[in-house]
Amino acid sequence: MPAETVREKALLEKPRLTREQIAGRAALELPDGAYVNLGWGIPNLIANYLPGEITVYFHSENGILGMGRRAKPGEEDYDLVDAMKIPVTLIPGASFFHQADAHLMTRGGHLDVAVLGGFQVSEKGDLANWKIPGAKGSGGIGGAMDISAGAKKLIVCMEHVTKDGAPKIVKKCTYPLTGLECVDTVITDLAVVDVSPEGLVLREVAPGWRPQDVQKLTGAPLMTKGRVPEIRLP
Amino acid sequence: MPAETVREKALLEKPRLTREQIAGRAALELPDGAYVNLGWGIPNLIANYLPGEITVYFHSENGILGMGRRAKPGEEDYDLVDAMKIPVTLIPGASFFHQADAHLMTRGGHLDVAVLGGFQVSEKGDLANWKIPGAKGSGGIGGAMDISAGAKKLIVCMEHVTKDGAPKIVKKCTYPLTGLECVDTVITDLAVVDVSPEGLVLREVAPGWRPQDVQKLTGAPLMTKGRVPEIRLP
Amino acid sequence: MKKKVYSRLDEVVADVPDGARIMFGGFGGAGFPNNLIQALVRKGVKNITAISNNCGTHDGELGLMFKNNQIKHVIASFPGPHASHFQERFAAKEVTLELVPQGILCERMRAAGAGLQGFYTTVGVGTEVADGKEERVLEGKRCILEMPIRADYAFIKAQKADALGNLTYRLAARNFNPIMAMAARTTIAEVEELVPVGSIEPEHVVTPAIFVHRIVQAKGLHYAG
Amino acid sequence: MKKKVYSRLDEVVADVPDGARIMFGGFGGAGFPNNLIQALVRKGVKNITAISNNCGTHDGELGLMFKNNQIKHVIASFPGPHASHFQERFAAKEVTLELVPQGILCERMRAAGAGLQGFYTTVGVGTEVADGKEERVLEGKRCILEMPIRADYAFIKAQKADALGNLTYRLAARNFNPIMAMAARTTIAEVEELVPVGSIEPEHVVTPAIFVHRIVQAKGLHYAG
Repeated sequence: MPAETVREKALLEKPRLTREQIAGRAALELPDGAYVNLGWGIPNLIANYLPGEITVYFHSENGILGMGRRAKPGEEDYDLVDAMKIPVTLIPGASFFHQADAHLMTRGGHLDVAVLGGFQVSEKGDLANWKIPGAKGSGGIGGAMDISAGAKKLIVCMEHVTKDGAPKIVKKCTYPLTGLECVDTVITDLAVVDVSPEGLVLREVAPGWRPQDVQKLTGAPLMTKGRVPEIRLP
Repeated sequence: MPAETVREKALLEKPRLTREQIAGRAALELPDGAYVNLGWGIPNLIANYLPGEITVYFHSENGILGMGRRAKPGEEDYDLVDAMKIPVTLIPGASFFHQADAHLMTRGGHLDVAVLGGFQVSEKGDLANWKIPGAKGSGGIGGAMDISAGAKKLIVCMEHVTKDGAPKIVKKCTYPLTGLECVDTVITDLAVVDVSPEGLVLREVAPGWRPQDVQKLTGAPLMTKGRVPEIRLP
Repeated sequence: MKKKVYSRLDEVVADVPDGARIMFGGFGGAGFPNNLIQALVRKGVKNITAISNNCGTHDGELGLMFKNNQIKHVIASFPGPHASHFQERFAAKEVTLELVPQGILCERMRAAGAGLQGFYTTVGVGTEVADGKEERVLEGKRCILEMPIRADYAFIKAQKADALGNLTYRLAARNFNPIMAMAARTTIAEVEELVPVGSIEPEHVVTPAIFVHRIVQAKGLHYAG
Repeated sequence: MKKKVYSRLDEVVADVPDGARIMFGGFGGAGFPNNLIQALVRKGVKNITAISNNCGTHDGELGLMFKNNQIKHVIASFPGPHASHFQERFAAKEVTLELVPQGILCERMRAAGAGLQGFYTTVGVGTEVADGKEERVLEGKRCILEMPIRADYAFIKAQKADALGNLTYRLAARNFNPIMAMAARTTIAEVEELVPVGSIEPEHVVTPAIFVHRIVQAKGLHYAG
C-alpha cells in the first residue's frame, strides 16, 4: 500500500464536523431578510441554527412562502406539509400559491439562497445530486433542477468524501448531473469552498484540519487566498 | 356606368339589419352555459339580446369572468370596468384573475365563443380587424390576436360592405391581419355566413334579400345548401 | 344548462376510457383526489397514462392503480421510494416513465392550458432530461425546448366549490391542482364542501369556473393505504 | 432587516435612472400606479422605456410622462386613441413603439419572471407582429418565437400590503399588476392601505412578498387628468 493512501486513511479518521455542524455553518450564509429554499438532507436542518437576530423567509416548492418550524405532536395538519411531506407551521405573513408560481420563484431568480444536498460538485460548479449510478428504482428529480437553475446563490451541503473515502468535490462529475455551473459555495464536514471563475477557493477548514490535508481529500485543485481560517460555527 | 354597378348601387339602398339586429342574431349563436368574450363594436351590444332561458358567462380580457350588465348611473366603480373601460357589474359566482390567466383563457381554447368586430374576413376565415391601412396614429392590437387564435368558435359581426359599398367578405384580406383561418361564422347586416373547408356557406339572408343579391355584395363565392332561410331574430 | 355537480363518484368517472391520459393533482400527501382515484380503481380502466408529481405511497394515492396494473405510462418528477407498487411494475418493465423536473412538469402543463406550443428553459441543460430535446443558445444561455403536456382529464382535489365550478384550496393542498385544472380537456374536481354560488368572494376564487367541468363532493374519505 | 415600506413617493423612486426600463400596471383606468407615475414626472427622468398595456389618457396615467417627453420607447398592446400626448410624440417620431398582442405582452413578461428563455405561440402568425420573428411548425401548427420582456422596475398598484410585501388587489384593478411584480428586478408597489403582517389570509395573498421590494402608501390621489 503506497504511503499516500495510508496517510489519507489516517486523515479519514480525524474528527470532522457533524451534519448538524455543517447545517449550522450554512445558516451563517443566509442574509437577513433572505428568501431561502432548503433541500432534503443536511439543508433541512439549517432552520434550527438561524442566528436569533435575523429573519429568513423559507420557500417550499410545493407552494408555501413563510414556512415556520415543524409541527409539534398533535399540531400536525396534513394539508400543511413541506416538500419532504413533513407537517410544518407558518410564520405571520406567509402565503400559499400553486406549483407554477412556486417554481416561477425558483427558476426566475427570486430566491436569494437555495441550499441543496449533493453527491458530487465539480470545479466548475456542476452539481450531481439526484441519482446514484446503478442504484435500484426509478430515481426522481423533484425540484432540484429548477432550483439549481434559478437561485441567486446556490449552496451545497454534503460530506466531503463518500463512505469509501472518495472525493465528492471533483474535476468533472461522474454521477448524473442536476445542473451545470450552478453551485456557488460548498459546505462540507471539512471545509467551505467557493466556486470562482478561476477555480475552487478554499475559504475555511474544519477545526484541526490543514488546507493541504483537505486538498488530499478533494478531487480538484483548491486555491487559497492568504491564511485559511477555521470554519465559523454559530 | 355599366349596368352591374347601377344594380349594386340600387342594392345598397335596400333596407339592411341595424347594428342592434346583427347583435340580436349573434346572441342566438351562444349556447346555454357558454363562456363568451365580446369584442368592441357590435359584439358589445350582444349581451342585451340574450334569450331569457339561457345563462352565458361573460369573460373580459382585463381579468373578469361573470361580468353582468353595465353599471347604472351612480353605481359605477372604476375598479370594475370591462375591456372597453366601461363600468360594469358582476353576476353571482364571478371571479377576478390577473392578465396572464385572462389570456390563458383566450389562447388556451377555454372560451366557447368569442365575438369580434371585423374590417375584412377572407374566404379561408382570415380576419383583419385592428388597423385600417393608412389610418393615422399608432393603431393598437389589444386582445384580438390572442382571442382569435384561441376561441373554440369565433364569430365576426360587421357590416357586409364598407361605407363605399366595397365587400368586407373577400377572397384575400388586404387590411393588416389579426389572425389566419380563425373565423367560423360571419354575421352581417345582410347574411349569416359560415366558413367551411370547402368555402363560404350562406346560411341565412336578411329579410327581403335574395342569395344572388348578397353574393353581388360579397367578394368571394358563397355556396348554398338548399333554400336559404331568412335571418332569425330574437 | 348542463349541470356540473354530480352526486356519485362512479358516475363522474363513468366515461373515462381505457388508454386515457389523466393528470392527478397532489403533493406530499396533500391535495390528492383520492376518492376519484378509488372510483377509477373500481371502474378498472386500463392502460392509463398518468401525469402526476409522484406515484403514490404504498396503497395510498396512485398506489392502488399501480397495484391494480391500470397504468402503463407515467410522466412524473419524483415517483418516490415509497411508491412500492409503481417501483415493482417499473422494475418489471410493465410501466414506462418519463422523468421531468418538477417545475418544468408544471410549466409544460401550463403551456398546454395557455395555448403555447413550447418553451425554452435552461433547466435540465446538460443532464439526462435534455436527451433527445432540441438545444440552442438564446440570449447567450444554453436552453432546451420543452413541449406542452396535454391530457384528456385532470383529476383534482379542492376544498370548496360552488355549482358553477369556482374552486378554493386549503393551505398547501393547492399545489398542482389549479394548473392541472387549466391544462386538461375535462377537469373533474373532488371537493370537500359545496357552497352556494356567490359565497366565494370573486377576489378569492383560485380556480375560476371556466376550468372546471365536473364536481363531486367527497368529504372525509382519504386513502385506503 | 432592510425595510420595504417607504414613507414618501419621491424617496421610493429616487434611484430610478435615466434610460430605465419600467413596467407600468393598469388597464382601462383601473390599477394604475398614478402616484408613482407623478413622482417620476416630478423627478424628471428621461429616455425611459415604458412597458404598459396602453399609453395613458390625455394627461392621465402615463400621459403626463409623454407630455413631459420622458419616454423614448414603448412596448404596448393598445396605446389608445385618447393617449394624445403619446400619439403626438409618436407622429413626430420622438417615441418608438413595439406593438404586442395583449396576452402575449403579458406572457412575455411572465416568461421573464419565470426564468423561461422564450416560447412559441400561434398568436400573430401571418400578421405584422410576426415580422422579424422566427417561425416554425410545431405539432402541425405554425408558430412564432416570442422572447421574454425584462425590466429594471415594475411600478404597480395594489389595494392592501403588509410590511413584508404581500399584496391584494381590488376587483379588476388586478390586471397586469401581479405579473409585472414577478417580472422586474425591482418591484415598487403603490398601495391604498397598509395592514398588519398576518392580517391577509395566507390563502388570499395574490402577490407573495418575495416579488415586492418597495411599498408606499398613496391613498386617494388618482390622476391629474
